[in-house]
Amino acid sequence: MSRDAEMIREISGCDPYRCMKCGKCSASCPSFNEMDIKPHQFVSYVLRDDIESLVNSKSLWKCLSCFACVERCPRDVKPGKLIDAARQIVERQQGGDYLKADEIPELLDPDMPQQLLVSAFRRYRR
Amino acid sequence: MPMINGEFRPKIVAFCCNWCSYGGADLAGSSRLSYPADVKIIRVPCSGRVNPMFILRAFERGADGVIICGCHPGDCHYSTGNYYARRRMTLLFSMLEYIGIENGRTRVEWVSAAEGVKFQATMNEFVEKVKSLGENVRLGDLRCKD
Amino acid sequence: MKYSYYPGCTLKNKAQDLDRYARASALKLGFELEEIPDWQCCGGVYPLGSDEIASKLASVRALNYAKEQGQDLITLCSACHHVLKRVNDDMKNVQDISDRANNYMKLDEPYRGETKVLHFLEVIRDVIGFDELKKMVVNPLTGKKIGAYYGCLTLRPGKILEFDNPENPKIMEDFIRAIGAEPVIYANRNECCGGYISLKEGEMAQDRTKKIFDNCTDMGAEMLITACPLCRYNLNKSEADSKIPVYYFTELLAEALGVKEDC
Amino acid sequence: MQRIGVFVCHCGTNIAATVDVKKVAELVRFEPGVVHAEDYTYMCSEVGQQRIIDTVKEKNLTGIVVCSCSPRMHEATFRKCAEKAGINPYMVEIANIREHCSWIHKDMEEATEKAVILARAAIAKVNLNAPLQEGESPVTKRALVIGGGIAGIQTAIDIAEAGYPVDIVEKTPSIGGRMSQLDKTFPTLDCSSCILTPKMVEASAHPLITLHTYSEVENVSGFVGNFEVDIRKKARSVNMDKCTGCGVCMTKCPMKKVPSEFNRNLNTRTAIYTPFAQAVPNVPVIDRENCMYFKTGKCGVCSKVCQAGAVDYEQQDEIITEKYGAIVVATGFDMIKLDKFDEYAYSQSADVITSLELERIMNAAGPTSGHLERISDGKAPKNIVFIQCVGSRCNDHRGKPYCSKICCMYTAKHAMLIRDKYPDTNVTVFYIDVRTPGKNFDEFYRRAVEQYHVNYVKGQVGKVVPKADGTLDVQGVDLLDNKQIVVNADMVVLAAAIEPNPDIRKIATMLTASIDTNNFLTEAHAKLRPVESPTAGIFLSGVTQGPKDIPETVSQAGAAAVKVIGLLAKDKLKTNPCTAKCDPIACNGCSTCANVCPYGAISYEDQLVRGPGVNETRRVAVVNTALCQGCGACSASCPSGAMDLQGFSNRQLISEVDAICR
Repeated sequence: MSRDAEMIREISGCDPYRCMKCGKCSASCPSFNEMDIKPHQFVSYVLRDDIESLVNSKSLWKCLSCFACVERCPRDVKPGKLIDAARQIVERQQGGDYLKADEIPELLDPDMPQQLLVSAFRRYRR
Repeated sequence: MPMINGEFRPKIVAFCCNWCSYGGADLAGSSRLSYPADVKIIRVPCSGRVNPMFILRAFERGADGVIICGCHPGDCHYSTGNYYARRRMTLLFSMLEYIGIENGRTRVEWVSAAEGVKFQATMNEFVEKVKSLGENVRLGDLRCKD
Repeated sequence: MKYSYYPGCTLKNKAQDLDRYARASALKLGFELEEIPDWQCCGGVYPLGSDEIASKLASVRALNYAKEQGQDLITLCSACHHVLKRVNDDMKNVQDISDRANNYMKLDEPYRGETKVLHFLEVIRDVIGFDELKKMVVNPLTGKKIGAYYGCLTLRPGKILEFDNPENPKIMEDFIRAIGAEPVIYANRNECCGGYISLKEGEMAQDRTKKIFDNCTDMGAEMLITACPLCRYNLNKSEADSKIPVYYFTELLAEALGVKEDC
Repeated sequence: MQRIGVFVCHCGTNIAATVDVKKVAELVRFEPGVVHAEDYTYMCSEVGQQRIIDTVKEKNLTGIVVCSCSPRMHEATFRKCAEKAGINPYMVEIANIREHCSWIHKDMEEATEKAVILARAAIAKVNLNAPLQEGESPVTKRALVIGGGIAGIQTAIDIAEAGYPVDIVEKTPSIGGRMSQLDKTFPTLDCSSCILTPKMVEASAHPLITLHTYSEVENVSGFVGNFEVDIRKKARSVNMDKCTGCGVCMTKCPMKKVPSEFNRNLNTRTAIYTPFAQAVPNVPVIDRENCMYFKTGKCGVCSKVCQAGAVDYEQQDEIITEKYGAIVVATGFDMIKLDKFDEYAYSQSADVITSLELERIMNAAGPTSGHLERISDGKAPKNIVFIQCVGSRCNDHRGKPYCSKICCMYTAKHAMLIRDKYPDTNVTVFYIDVRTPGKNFDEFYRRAVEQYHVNYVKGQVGKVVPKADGTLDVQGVDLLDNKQIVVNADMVVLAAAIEPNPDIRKIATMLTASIDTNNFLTEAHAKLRPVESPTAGIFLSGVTQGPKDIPETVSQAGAAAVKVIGLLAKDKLKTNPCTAKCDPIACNGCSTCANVCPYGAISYEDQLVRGPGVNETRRVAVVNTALCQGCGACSASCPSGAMDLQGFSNRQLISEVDAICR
C-alpha cells in the first residue's frame, strides 16, 4: 500500500476492508449527483491505491460533511471520513487549497454568518 | 531474563475452562488467529477448579503472568463455578499485589467457545502487559533457578 | 441554576437574535447563562482527522473552563454543539487525542471529558421539562403549523451526540407542542441544507434547500424553526417556490414566554 | 513408575508444516517415564491407532500421550484406542499442538519449542494419572421439547414415532409458531397452513405426545438422562377439559381492542382469544392484563355465554415437575425491532411494513382477508418497494452481523405472488446480494425476474420520505447504473433481520447450554455435531441454532430427534469418572465443599478414620459419584486439601504448571 493510502486510513481511522459494497452511503448522500467519484467508490480507490484520482476528484469539494453516510453505514466504514482524509492530504501536502483568500470578497454577501466562513476555511484550506 | 533475539519472552500460564475458553482457544486456532507462543494453556474442567495454589505455584516456578479464562457470567457449564473463580481470584490477586506481584500479571477473563477473536485479543493484550512489566522476580523460588 | 455558556462566533454577529432571545428566555425559565470569558471559536466544523489536535484545543479550553466552574456547558448553535460534544467525547474516550491535547494544554489537572455539554433544547427537555415549559407559556402559538428543521450537525453521529434519535428526532416537535403550536413532521428535517457549500456552489445549496422546503410544505408546514445560523442562512437564501419563513427556535420561545419585547 | 509412549501426529501438514514433529519426538524421549516416542502422519487414522495398540503391547506401556489436535476433537478416539490396547482409557492425555500451536504460530523454531513444552506438560500429567472406572446412570425414557413451532413439532413427532413419550412446552396459547403466520412457502408456493395444520393435529393427537401450551419452563436440574424440569402452566382461565371450542366467548367478549400479536399488531383481538382459528389446542385463554373482569371485577360475559361452563376465573398458575432423559431446544426466532432504522420511516408511516406483516396481509385469514391493501387507507398499492438486509449483515450497533438467510427467498416469493395476483402492481427490490443457495432456489428467484418481471436493483436505500399524498419517496442507489434514484411507492416492505427468541438467554442459563455472541445456541461441533449442545443431553432444533428456512429446519428437527432417540434407546449411560474424591484422613468435615457443590453431590457421614496417628470416628465428606459432574469447585475450595478431582487432581495440574514453567 502506498504512503498516501496508508495515510488516508490513518487520518480517517476507517478500515476500507470492512466495506461490503451495499451502496448505503451513495443512497444517502445528498451530493451524489455532483460527485464524479461516488461515495461507495471511495473505498475501492483507497484499496486499489489510486489516491491520485481520489485527490483530483471533484467529490472532495462537494461533500457536505453531513455524516448521513457515517450514521447509516452498516459496516462502520464511514466513507465521509475517508473523503475528508483525502481532502486533508490535498490540503496538507499539495497546497491545493480549494478556497483562495482573494476569492473571498467577491463571494461574500452581507447576510452570511461567520460560521459559514469559518467552516469553509476549515474544510477548504489547510 | 529469558530473551529471544533481544526481546523479553515471558512465561505465561493460561487456565482455560473446558467448555468455553478452551473451545475459544480452539476456535482461535482453527480460524488461524495468532497470539504469542508465550502463552501455554492448561485445560481445567471449570474456572472454579483453579485452586489459588496453582497460581502461587506458577509464580514460584518462574511464570511471569497467569490468566484464568472461564465462561461468561450466567453461562457456566456447572452453573456457578465462574462466580466462585471470580471472587476467589479477586481476593488472591489483591493479596498477590500486596506482596509485589503486580495486578497486570494476573487476570480473569470470560471467553465463550464462540469467541476466538476475543481469545486472541485477550492473549495479545495480556502478553503485552506482562512484557511491559518485565520478568517476575518477586516470588521466584531460588531453588528452581538455574 | 447557572450554566457556562458558549455562544460561538455567529451569535455575536449575524445571529445576535438567536443569542438575545435565548438569554431572555433562560432567565424566564429560571436559569442563567454565564458566558465563558475569552472563549475562542470552535472552528465551525469538527476536525475529522484522527491526528488533528491543534484545531480541537479551543473547544478543550472552553470545556475545561466549565469543569473548573463546576457547571454544565450550554451551546445554542448547532455547529458549536456538534464540535464541543465531539471533542469532549474524544477527550473522554480517545486516549491518544486526549493525551496529546492535555500535553499541549499543560493544565493543573488533565481534562478528560468531565464536562457535560448540553444544547439549549436539551436543558429544556431534560432539566426543565416540556410540561413545565408549557405551564410557563403566556402567548401560546396556537394554530401555527411549524416544521422543525434539525439539519445534520445537531443529530449526527447519533452515538456521540446522543441528542435524539438521529433518524426520527422529536425534541423540537415536543418543543413546538409545548409552546402551543402544531408540529409538522416531515422526513427531510434531518437532511443537510448544504452547509458551507453555499459559499462556492450556490446551486448545490439551492437544490438541498428546495428539497427541504418541498417536503415540509407538502406536509403542511407554514414556518420552520432551526437552531443553526448557517441552516437559517441557507434556507433564507433559497429561491424555492415552496419557501416559507424560517425562525430561530429561541425567537418563538421568547414570544411564547412573553419576553420578546424585552429583548 | 509409568511406562509412557508419546505419539506425535503430523496431521498431514497441519502440524508438520510449522512444528518439527521429529524434533518433538526426539526431545521428549528422555522425559521421566517416557519409554517410547514416535511421529506419524495421521495418528487418528486406523494405521495410526494400530501403531499405538502395537506399541502398547510391545513396550508394555501404562500411559499414552498423543500430541495432536484438540482433545475436544479426538480425546474420545484415543481413549477407545487405549481401551482396545488393553489399558485404562483415562491413562491417555492429549497435548494440543494443532489448535493451540501449529495453526497459530508461523515461526517453526518457536512453534516446535512450544509443542515440546505442551508435550512435557501432558507427560507430567500422565505420570500421575490413575486408571478410572466409568460408572453408570439410568435413563429416563422421556423427552422434553421447548418450543412448539415447526422445529419442535417435527422433533416431537419423530421421537414419538420411535416409541418414546415427548412433552412439548409452548409459551403461547397454541402450537404452530412462526410458520403458522406465513401465507405461502418457498420455493414451491405451498400454502403454509395446508402443510403445517396436519402436523399440528398429528402432534396433538399422538398418544405419546403431551402438549403444554401457554406454559414455560421454570427450572431445570439434573443431567443427561436424568433431568428434572419444573413447568409453569399459566392459568388459561378456561378449563381445557370442559371447553368445546365453540368460540362464542370470543364473539361476545366486549374488549375487542387488544392488539393481535399473531397478526403483528395489524389488527385487534378480544381479551378471551385463541391466536388464530386453527389453533391447537382450540381452547381460548383469557389475557388477564386486558380482560375487563380481571381489571375491574365487572363483566363476566364469557362465563355467562359459555354453555359448557368452561370459563374459570379462579384458575391459578400450576407448576408441574417432570423427569426427562433429553431436552430439545426449539425456541425459534423473532424479527428485530426497527427503532434504530428510522431512515426507512417504519415508525412514521403505516405503509412501511416488515415482511412478516406482509405475510399476514397476504394471508387469507389475516387482517385484510388476504387482500393486498395499504394499512393506512385500505387502498391497493400500485408500486411496492422491497428493501433487503434491514439490520442483517451490520457490524455496527444497529443490527446483526450475520445474514438472516431467509429474506432473499421470501422476498422473491412475495414479489412473485404480488405480480401474479395483481399484475398491474410494480415491484422493485433493492438488494445487496441475492443469496439463493438451495434446491430450486435460484431458479425460483430467476422466475421472479424473468417470468414476473420484478425489478431487482442492486443497491441500498438511504431514505424513505413519506409524502402528504400518502405515497413514499424511496431514495436509493442503483450501483450497476451508478445512479441515485427515487422510486415513488405506495408501500415499502422491509426484510428485517431475524434474531433468536429473546427468552433464549434465560433458557440457556437454566440448561447450562452455551450460547454465542448473537444468542444462537452453540453446537458441540460446528460440522460434526450440529444438533447437539456441548452440554450432554441438550439438543438443538431449528433457528435456535442459527438462521434457517423451513426445509432446513425440518431436516434439523429430524436429526435432533434421531440423536434423542439414540440416547433414550440406552438403558444405562456411562458416567464421567472424573469425579471428586475425598481423602477422609485430611477431611475435617467443615462443609465448605458441600456449600459450593452445584449438584448437592456431597454429604457427610461418620466414618472410622484410620491413618498415621489417627484412629477415630468422625464426620467426613462423601461424594455421590452419580450426582457429581466433575467441576472441581469443591477441591478448589477445600481448605485442608482433602477434596480432590480425579483426572484433574491438584498434583496433576501442578505438575503441568511445573512442566510449563520449567
